[in-house]
Amino acid sequence: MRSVIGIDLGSTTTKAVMLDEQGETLGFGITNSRSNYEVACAVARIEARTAARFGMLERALAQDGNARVWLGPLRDAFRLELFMVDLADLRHTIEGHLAASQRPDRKTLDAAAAHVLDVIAAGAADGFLGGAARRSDFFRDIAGAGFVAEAEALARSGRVAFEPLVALYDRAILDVETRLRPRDTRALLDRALDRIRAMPGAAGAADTLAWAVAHVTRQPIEEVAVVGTGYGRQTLPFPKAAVRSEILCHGRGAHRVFPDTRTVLDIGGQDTKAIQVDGRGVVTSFQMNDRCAAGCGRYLGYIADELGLGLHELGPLALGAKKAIKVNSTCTVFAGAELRERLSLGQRREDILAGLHRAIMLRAMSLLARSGGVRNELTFTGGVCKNPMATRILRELVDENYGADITLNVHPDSIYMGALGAALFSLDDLAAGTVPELPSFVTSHGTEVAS
Amino acid sequence: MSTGHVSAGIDAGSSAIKVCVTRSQAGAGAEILSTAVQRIRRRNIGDVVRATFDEACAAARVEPRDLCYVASTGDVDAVDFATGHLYGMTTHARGALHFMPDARAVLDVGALHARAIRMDDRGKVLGHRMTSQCASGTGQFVENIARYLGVPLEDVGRLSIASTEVEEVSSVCAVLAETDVINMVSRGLGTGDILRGIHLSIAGRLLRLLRAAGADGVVAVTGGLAADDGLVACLRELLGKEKAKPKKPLPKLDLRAHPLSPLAGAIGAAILAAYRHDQLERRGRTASAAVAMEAG
Amino acid sequence: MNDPAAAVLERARALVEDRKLSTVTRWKESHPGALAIGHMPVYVPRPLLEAIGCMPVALFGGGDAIDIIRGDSYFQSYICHIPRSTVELALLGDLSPIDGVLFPSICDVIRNLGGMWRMLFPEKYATYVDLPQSFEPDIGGAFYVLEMRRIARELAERGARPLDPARLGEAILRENERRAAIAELDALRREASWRCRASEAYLLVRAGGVLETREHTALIHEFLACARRRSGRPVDNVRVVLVGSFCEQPPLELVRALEKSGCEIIDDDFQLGMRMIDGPIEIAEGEDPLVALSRAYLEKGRDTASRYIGDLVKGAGLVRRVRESQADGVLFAAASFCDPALLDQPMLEAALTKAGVPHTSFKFSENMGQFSVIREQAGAFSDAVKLWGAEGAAP
Amino acid sequence: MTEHADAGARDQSQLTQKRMLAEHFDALAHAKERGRKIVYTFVPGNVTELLGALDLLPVLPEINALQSGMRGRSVGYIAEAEKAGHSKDVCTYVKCDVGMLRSGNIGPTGQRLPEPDLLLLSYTGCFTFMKWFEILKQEYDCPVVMLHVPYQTEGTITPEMRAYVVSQLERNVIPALEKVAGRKLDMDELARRLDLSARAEEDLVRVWESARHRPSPIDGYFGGVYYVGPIFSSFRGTEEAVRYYRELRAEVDERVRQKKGPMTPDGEVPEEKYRLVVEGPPNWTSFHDFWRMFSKEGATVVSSTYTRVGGLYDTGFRHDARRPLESLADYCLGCYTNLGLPARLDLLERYVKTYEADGFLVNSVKSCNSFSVGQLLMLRKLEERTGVPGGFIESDLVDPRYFGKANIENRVQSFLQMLETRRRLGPGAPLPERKEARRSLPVLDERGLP
Ligand SMILES: Nc1ncnc2c1ncn2[C@@H]1O[C@H](COP(=O)(O)OP(=O)(O)O)[C@@H](O)[C@H]1O
Ligand SMILES: Nc1ncnc2c1ncn2[C@@H]1O[C@H](COP(=O)(O)OP(=O)(O)O)[C@@H](O)[C@H]1O
Ligand code: SF4
Ligand code: SF4
Ligand code: SF4
Repeated sequence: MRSVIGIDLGSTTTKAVMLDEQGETLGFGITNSRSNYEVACAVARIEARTAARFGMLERALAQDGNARVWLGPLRDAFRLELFMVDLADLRHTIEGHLAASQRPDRKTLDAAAAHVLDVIAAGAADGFLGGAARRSDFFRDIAGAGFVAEAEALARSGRVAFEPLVALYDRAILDVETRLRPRDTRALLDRALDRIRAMPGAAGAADTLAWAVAHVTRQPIEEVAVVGTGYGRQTLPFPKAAVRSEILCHGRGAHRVFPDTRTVLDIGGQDTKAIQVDGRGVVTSFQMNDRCAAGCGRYLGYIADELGLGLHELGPLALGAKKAIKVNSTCTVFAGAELRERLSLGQRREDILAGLHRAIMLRAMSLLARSGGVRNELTFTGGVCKNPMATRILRELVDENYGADITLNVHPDSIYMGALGAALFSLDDLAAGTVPELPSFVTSHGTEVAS
Repeated sequence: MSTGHVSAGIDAGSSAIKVCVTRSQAGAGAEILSTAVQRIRRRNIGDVVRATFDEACAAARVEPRDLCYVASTGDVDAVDFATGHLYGMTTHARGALHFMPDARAVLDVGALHARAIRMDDRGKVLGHRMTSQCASGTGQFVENIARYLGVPLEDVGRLSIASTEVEEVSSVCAVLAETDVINMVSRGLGTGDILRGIHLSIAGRLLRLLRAAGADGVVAVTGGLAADDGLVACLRELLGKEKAKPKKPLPKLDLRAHPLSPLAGAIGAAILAAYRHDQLERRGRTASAAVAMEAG
Repeated sequence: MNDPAAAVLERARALVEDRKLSTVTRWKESHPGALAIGHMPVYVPRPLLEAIGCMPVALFGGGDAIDIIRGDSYFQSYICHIPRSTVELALLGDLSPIDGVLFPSICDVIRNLGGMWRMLFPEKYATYVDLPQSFEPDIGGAFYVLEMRRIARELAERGARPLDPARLGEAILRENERRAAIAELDALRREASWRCRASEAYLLVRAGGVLETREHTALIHEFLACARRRSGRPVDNVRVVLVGSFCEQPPLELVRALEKSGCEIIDDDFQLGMRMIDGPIEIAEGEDPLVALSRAYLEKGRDTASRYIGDLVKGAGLVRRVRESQADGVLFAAASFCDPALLDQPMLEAALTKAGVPHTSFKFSENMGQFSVIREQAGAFSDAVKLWGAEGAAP
Repeated sequence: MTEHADAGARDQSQLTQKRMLAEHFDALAHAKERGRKIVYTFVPGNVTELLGALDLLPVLPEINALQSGMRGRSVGYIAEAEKAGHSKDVCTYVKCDVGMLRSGNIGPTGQRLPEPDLLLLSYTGCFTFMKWFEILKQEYDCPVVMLHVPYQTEGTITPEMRAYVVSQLERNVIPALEKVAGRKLDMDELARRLDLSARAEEDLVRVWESARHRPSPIDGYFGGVYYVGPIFSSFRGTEEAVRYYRELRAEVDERVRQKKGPMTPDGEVPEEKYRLVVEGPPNWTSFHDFWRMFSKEGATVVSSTYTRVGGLYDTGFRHDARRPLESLADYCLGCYTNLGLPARLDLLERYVKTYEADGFLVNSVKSCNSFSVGQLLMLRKLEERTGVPGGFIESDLVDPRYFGKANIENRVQSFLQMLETRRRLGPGAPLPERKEARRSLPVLDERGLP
């Protein structure tokens, strides 16, 4: 199958969208951004390919309702297998670091780390199988949370110091994340199948599933055009001709999903963009913050850290506010301090959170206004649109300022709009016969082994 | 009680509470009886203030009621039992003078602020410059980066000093600078080199503050970041590299940190407390009147 | 504690916080067909408006009461705050009782805002008041008289009464009474600042922006009567003059924060327009009151940043004010990005330094809510004066 | 061969200008010893013909500031001024000038600038001018004369305004100038100079209008700032200026004949891909980098408003020897920043339409409230009126701290890519996607799996 890919390298997450030649979505992929841009792009792309495979599986099993109900568990098992591979790499890396170190407490640390990793590995299945909910899907987050929890437990027993133990993880995860390892999708799926087979009641469906896996993984997916976008475009691992302005991509992507939208608001980790598009999805004007990251997504990240919460828990907590306390500084770095100060003044946590959310949405509103206001429909994209408090405040502010008849679109996949726009641009390139050279992380295969 | 004024200073900062108890003759010839520091760490500020204060009093073997004057500094609202309040620049200037009598300027860098203060030989503030509302030159910035790199604060200075290759951080913004840091990690740069880059970037900003404040001569580095020798080393390094115009030589600066530097605010407050007590007494007002008056 | 002035201050505060201009609406209801004309700070000839049957309404921005959303979309980040909040208020409909706005020539921001106003609200009257920078009666004075006639004429076309010298004479008298009342208020602050604090004077003078002159005068008199009954005693504070050629007003909380940090503000130029002319506007025997109004501006206008100083010495006026009010020092408080104030400041600072008057400076914006930095600064200033006594005042 | 000849031809007018400037600065450097008197004044509202008729030499601090910016000196000068207490927030031209003064007042040619004998405060279209000369007055012990030019709120000049300016010229400015010059003004000489002005102005207007051609033979912004050099500064009303503009016009005509685009620092623009109108002054510290962001993408500026700050001629105004003081007054009143915003908008609309621009761009400079306040509204209104898309970038005149190269480049490129996409699709062209699916994308779970 021939396909095109759009990749959006964000400051927090890297997203990929794969389309077929008719513009149909094949798969979405996401991973956390990291210091090696090339690896981030490659992983997002592999994730999109994996998603495409699952899409094909679903189509292959369209007729077989019995087998299809096992697709969900298969996916969970696949994720689990993937996690185990990464965990093994983490273990290996930590061992390597310790072996090279001269620390006198090397042996103790080694044993402690091994214990921690054993516990994580033993508990992994529970975290993935049976539809368990996870705070995050990124290896860094899952493994990190587990490591810190176990390390704390160990440290409490007094046998090992907490800081140096956790430092091991902090150091190793950087290596793990920036190393590009091939993903043998077929092998992972086979192992996942083995897990399914062992599940009660799966016996009948397992053979059908196995057939579908074998069938689907034999089909080649060829990427014929790639366009990249994202922050720090100068350093993207793409040839120059394959890079499009993120603003154009976000506008185009959002318009594709919501063809009536004329205004797009994107709040990512480090920037906020307000974009106006015409009836064809072409950007007509835009505004973005510069030089200062005040009031962007990272702001919420700091707040979540301060409270020891996951990002996805912040919004729901804030929804419980009785009022929004007026917050003054939107300097991202000061966010934690402001929170602390207000908590110590005895203000309610929810109310402060509401105020902090409101502060960043107010900044976004002024950018929106500056870019030309909200016309008929507003589409909210970027990571922050996953935060229900942010969307609620946006709705209120839009009502107050532009009237309640404005449609506000927030799509579960809004975070992918930039990548989708990039993919659409690459379809254009394909149609115009001006496909730029493919980036090396796509041409140097071996990163995904399917057959 | 033996002779002299026993007084206390409480520096309520945004990340830590610092307390000092001194004995002096109306602020002259001060002797430090005790000091105490507690990080706030998500605790109630009022409680931490009380606990730190009690700790310092116990260590000095004085009863709180025997203190002639308790001066707060830093956050005005954090200490509800102070006799009076003195402002951070005043106390840091005076405190620095106590352990560094030659100092004629102070560079006070805390968790969320940075200020450069020019003063005379009695610690009177003559001029100053400070940052506001932006974290690009403060302790919190270092803390965040250190956390990101997995380095405990105590090691930051050592690692930075040991670095051999520096990497410049280009972003002004502490958040965007983190992205620079990510880039550096990806290029395989060592933790120390990265920290030094951050230190240099902050040092550059601080040096400009000092110059703008018109500092001249010995500069006492105070506040929590004085404990970060990496930053102090970078400040000195940049100082050496400053280019002066041939006709107008820049004033010579001699930057020094002292083990008591992080406590400068509390020390200064304690000393000035005694001075103020005496001043009011001589004007025929009692210290308790000062409580009422300065609260009103 | 029973503060005899509490009630009148509460009224003043309500007037200042009345964003939606309900007093103006009520005035218009009782004066059917009459126009309410808004004006930006600093100075416009308010008696002229009253004389032609209009109610002058001072527009002091939105303060810290409103969230700026649309207003921000018209102004880059490096422009002061008052135009944003003024546009925001207008777009929110809060200025709907206003039939037109005068934009006096204080700076390019206000000037261009006038042009924006015409584009944003084409149905409303808006004009620029080009105050003369030539102070010769038959050049600048003549131009200003023509400028005022033009405004009167244009407003008459929109329903105001034609300009009548007798009525203008009366309006000027009323204005003089108000000025006398404000002068009395200022004197009280200087002599007994615990009877009238700066934050109170701020409210009382600013309330006049939405009152008829006579009512405003009465309000101040009422306060004065109450304030004189106040008990209390001097506080251990430093006496300062606060300058900044305000157009954008600092939030009341800032004034309070300064007081709390030990600075007693005994003279200021908040709502400068109300004090722009020193002393009464005198009408000479047989003189056209319009010429008198123009002459007062030429001859008695304060040497504030928006006026060309001609051959005067920059800062001499400020030094005189400091001496007269026996202040210990000067606080410069300019709105961020305020060109007139900030360009003037180094010249004034030089004059103060020369005269041995201590001073410090900071910037604010009308919607700021964090005063810690300013408090530190003002606090260090007052500490120095306090701890080192008189010597603190003369380095 | 033609390439070569052409570069040479272009160089000709540039060389001429260079020589003129060198001579002028030389005259300034030796003014005191030659007994010539110096008047400092501003570009907008400068009454050069009057000065020339009295043999007074003008110094224009704004020009010095921009030159300092181009030569990389402004950073130090601004720092110097800020150290002396000038705010970070105010116009950097002023600070650059104050800093230069404090660093020895060395002009762009490396020669020392003479001190003023008079400060002629032509208060036209900018509030800061007044403060600027108040500041200079403290530095130099010399008289100041104010020429208050009222603002054209309505975009029209009323008889009252004109009379006010004329009376100031007659009663204040001319006597002050005569006093410095030590002689009476010769009205015939003034008239002669006004005539010369009108002739140069005529040629300059032709140069502006050449941009109607495709490709445009000139860049009316980056190139334009060079074209206005002589007429904005000290040369209006001189024979040299007349010669320069005649030469320039001939060169431009030749480019039109050869169907050539404008010359840039990197040579000729190979293909005119975008035609732009620009509002707002340029950045001087990275002037060439800034220009390159456009020229390398094939974007030519066909008209700009910045090149009208020192006089607006393409709406018909000419200096007029028959009504000398009145026409000087009208000139002062007519400078671009002295126009009310609605009139500025009309002018921009006219440029967009006349020169068939594909887009217009606002470069909003932090320094200049006179220019900047209202630009965002103008942008929106202009889009509404013309249907042509607008772009917005922010920088500063001579403070490099506010020229974020990567950021500006990102915006410029996004803007040009946007024009390109629009052009490719054409107005009302069919939608780009073959399957413009109205349906939503499949709903995915958190992991991005369908
Ligand atoms: N599950 C979630 N719930 C709420 N907010 C989220 C979630 N995931 C990400 N975010 C927010 O989105 C931001 C990242 O947005 P993203 O668009 O991925 O940024 P970028 O494009 O810069 O990588 C985070 O800083 C965070 O504030
Ligand atoms: N040993 C250390 N090395 C480096 N930095 C330190 C050290 N100890 C404290 N700090 C820094 O000092 C800051 C606290 O300074 P402090 O003056 O106490 O601030 P505040 O008065 O605002 O609480 C912290 O942000 C931290 O970064
Ligand atoms: S540190 Fe804070 S205020 Fe400073 S530039 Fe960054 S986000 Fe903005
Ligand atoms: S605050 Fe200053 S700059 Fe702003 S409008 Fe008023 S006078 Fe002008
Ligand atoms: S504000 Fe603008 S017009 Fe005025 S001097 Fe500065 S740059 Fe020139």
